[in-house]
Amino acid sequence: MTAHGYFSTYALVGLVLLVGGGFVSVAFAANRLLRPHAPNVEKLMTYECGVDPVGEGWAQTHIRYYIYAYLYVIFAVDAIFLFPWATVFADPGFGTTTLVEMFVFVGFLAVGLLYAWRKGVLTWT
Amino acid sequence: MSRIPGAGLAKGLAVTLKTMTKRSVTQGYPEVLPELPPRSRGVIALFEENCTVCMLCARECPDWCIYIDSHKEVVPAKEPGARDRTRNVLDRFAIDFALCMYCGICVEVCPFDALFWSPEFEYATDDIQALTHEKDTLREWMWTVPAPPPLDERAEEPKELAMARRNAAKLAKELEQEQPQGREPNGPASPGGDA
Amino acid sequence: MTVVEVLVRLALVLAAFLVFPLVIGQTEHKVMGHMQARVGPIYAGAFHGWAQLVADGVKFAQKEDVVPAGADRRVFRLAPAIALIPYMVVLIAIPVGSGDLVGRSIDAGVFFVLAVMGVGVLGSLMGGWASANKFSLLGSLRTAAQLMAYELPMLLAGASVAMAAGTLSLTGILGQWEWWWLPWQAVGGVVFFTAGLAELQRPPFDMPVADSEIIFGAYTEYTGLRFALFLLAEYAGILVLCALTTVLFLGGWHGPWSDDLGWLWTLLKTGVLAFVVIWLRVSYPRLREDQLQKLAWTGLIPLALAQLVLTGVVRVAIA
Amino acid sequence: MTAGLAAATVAAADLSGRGGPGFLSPTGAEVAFVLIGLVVLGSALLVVTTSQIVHAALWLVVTLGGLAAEYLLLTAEFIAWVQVLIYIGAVVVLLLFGLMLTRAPIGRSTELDSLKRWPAVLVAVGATATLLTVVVDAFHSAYLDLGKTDDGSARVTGESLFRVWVLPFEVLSVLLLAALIGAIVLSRGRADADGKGR
Repeated sequence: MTAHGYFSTYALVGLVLLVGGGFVSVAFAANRLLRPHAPNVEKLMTYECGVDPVGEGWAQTHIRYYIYAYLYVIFAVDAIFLFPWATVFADPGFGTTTLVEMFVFVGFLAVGLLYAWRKGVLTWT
Repeated sequence: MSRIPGAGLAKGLAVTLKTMTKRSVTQGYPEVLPELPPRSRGVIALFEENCTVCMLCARECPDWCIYIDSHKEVVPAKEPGARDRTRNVLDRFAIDFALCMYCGICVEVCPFDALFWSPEFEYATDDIQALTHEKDTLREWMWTVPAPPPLDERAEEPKELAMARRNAAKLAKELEQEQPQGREPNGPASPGGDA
Repeated sequence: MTVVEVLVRLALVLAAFLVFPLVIGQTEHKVMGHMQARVGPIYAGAFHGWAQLVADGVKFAQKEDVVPAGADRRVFRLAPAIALIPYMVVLIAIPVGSGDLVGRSIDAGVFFVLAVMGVGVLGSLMGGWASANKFSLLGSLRTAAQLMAYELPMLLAGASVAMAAGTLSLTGILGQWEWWWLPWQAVGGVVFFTAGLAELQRPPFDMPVADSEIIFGAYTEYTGLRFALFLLAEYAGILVLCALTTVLFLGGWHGPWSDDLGWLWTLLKTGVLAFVVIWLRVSYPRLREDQLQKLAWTGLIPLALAQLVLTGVVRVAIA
Repeated sequence: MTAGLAAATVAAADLSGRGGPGFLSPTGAEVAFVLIGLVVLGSALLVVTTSQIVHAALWLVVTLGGLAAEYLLLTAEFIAWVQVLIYIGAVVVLLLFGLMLTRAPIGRSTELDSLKRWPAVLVAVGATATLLTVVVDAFHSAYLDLGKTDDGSARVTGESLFRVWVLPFEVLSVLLLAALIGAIVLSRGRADADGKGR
């Protein structure tokens, strides 16, 4: 791809971003003209199914969610390597060796997943 | 249980797809009025002429939503020397349909058939106070009360009818017994009339 | 590209972004209605209620914009835009027909699309946190947990197609496409579509907005236009997901007869997939949070890995 | 947002000026680079100075997004989208997730105001100076030809990765595995202490 092609591609992506931002701003500007504005204490109260809110705006959640987050970050780092690999592995000069290299790489992580499974991280207790 | 994995999932999809191809059962209410079954409990109508202000309905109402005001009126005696009679006159009869729970106890207890179920249901308003309906409205709804459904063919006759019929039969019998006795004094008269 | 051409393409992307989600939404109203033995909207616009969503839009635009007293105002107000715009940006890279019928062919296509789509979840997170409402917070935590479970199968399935084609560009992938890729990439396709559904929080994966438990998740406190934008983001997400699945796994504009009709094939396939999205919503009950996580980690990810192995082996074998 | 702003500035300047085949020229890209750089710098400062912890995380999104735009302008296409996918899509989400799980109050948190400002400034300046020295020393003669945009594509990255850097790549998988097992062991240890041994 030529430099002009590359830069105009991403300039266009930037412009779409801008059009999106513009759309949202115009929508809100129009909305500001149309909508009523009549706040009162009840209206601005936190909504909890109609009863007065209890406690503050924070609720305890189980930390187990966090392990999934870790798992994801690790596997995502793994997964991004698949993409450059996908574009080259079948080219002349790569072939089976590269395939095996990636399988070793993915295999290590599959072992990790298996470990997590066996340890019961993936099952709800 | 299904042997093929996912058979249950496919079955679920099939059900919804089949429903989609069938006619929907939606009723086009505001355009097409619903055909209500007889004895629908839409609203309670008042047959004012029958009301004697006995207050039974108001007393039996579980949520006290019937309001009755009345005064007594003196009816002068028909014959001289007799006592004057008093009569209850209904001033106000109102039902608060915001409170009413449509139990129908008032209709049941009314000894004079002054309260009826009407299938009328289009009296919703956006003001809760407008749901208290006075006797004029309640009387108007009386026109929407359908005729009582006919009895089942093989049902026992209502007691009133049976009693009336029995009385009528008894009367007829008495008349018949009376006639042969009365024919003798009358008998010569009629041939005589004929001649 | 001339200035006019650029403007035309931008206008087309904006138009597609505003029209197709509405079409999908209206189809959902009607299909869902009939699947539940109802008729769905019938008044607005006279003919089968076609203008229902337009009327909804007008209604939303006139509603008061309530920002709760305890909320973080700036973040609260910004969140819908963050949720919405990524889907619009993605649209530019999706090829509709053969040749130049694409907003703009991007070299890193698949990767670009997956990366940008992942940003949208920040909108839900921001909205949920800034609402100062514990139900919203729970909803956004669930959103994040769900994203993290299902982004991975999507990435893996996307990588499988990229392997098959040897390129990341979406137009490049379609250029290489052969009919036998359909069975070859079928598992990947199912994984991609399912994971995408989960990422959009569509039923049966709508745990983050489970209205019977946490009111409406991260969107509980939103009113008026901001709420409408969150809804628009959901339907734009359906459009993007269906179009992407079409392009990656169903051959995009490939189809019988002339290639000039390619755009029609793309629209048709996308439409069918959108119907499936609606169909699944009507048919299945909501999954529990643990079932969601289990499905992703012990179901979809191993399947996607197996698909990768299959793709790699076949590709090297035929090379 | 920032990328869009800069791109628009450049595009506008470019559309009016040249009207050539492309509408963001390499020189335009250089201007955009500087502008986005300023935005990144500003938001990075806000990350460390704001006393609202979630705002800091959100400013971090702006910083990282701006960096992705910078990579794009340097024609490192693949790395740019890795930046978006991993850093914005995963790491910041992880960060926000962690904050919300533990506690992230709306409004200012006083405990974020460190009293040891001057030592912190000293450390920051020192770190910056060291990094600048190292980078300038290593790359002062390097020249990136913006006219040649293939260097950052996934294909070129893949080629060099699987021709030259295979061993580090495989070692990386072991590192990731270690991280994974570490995370599991740490979290399970806590769970065991809580209740039943498993």
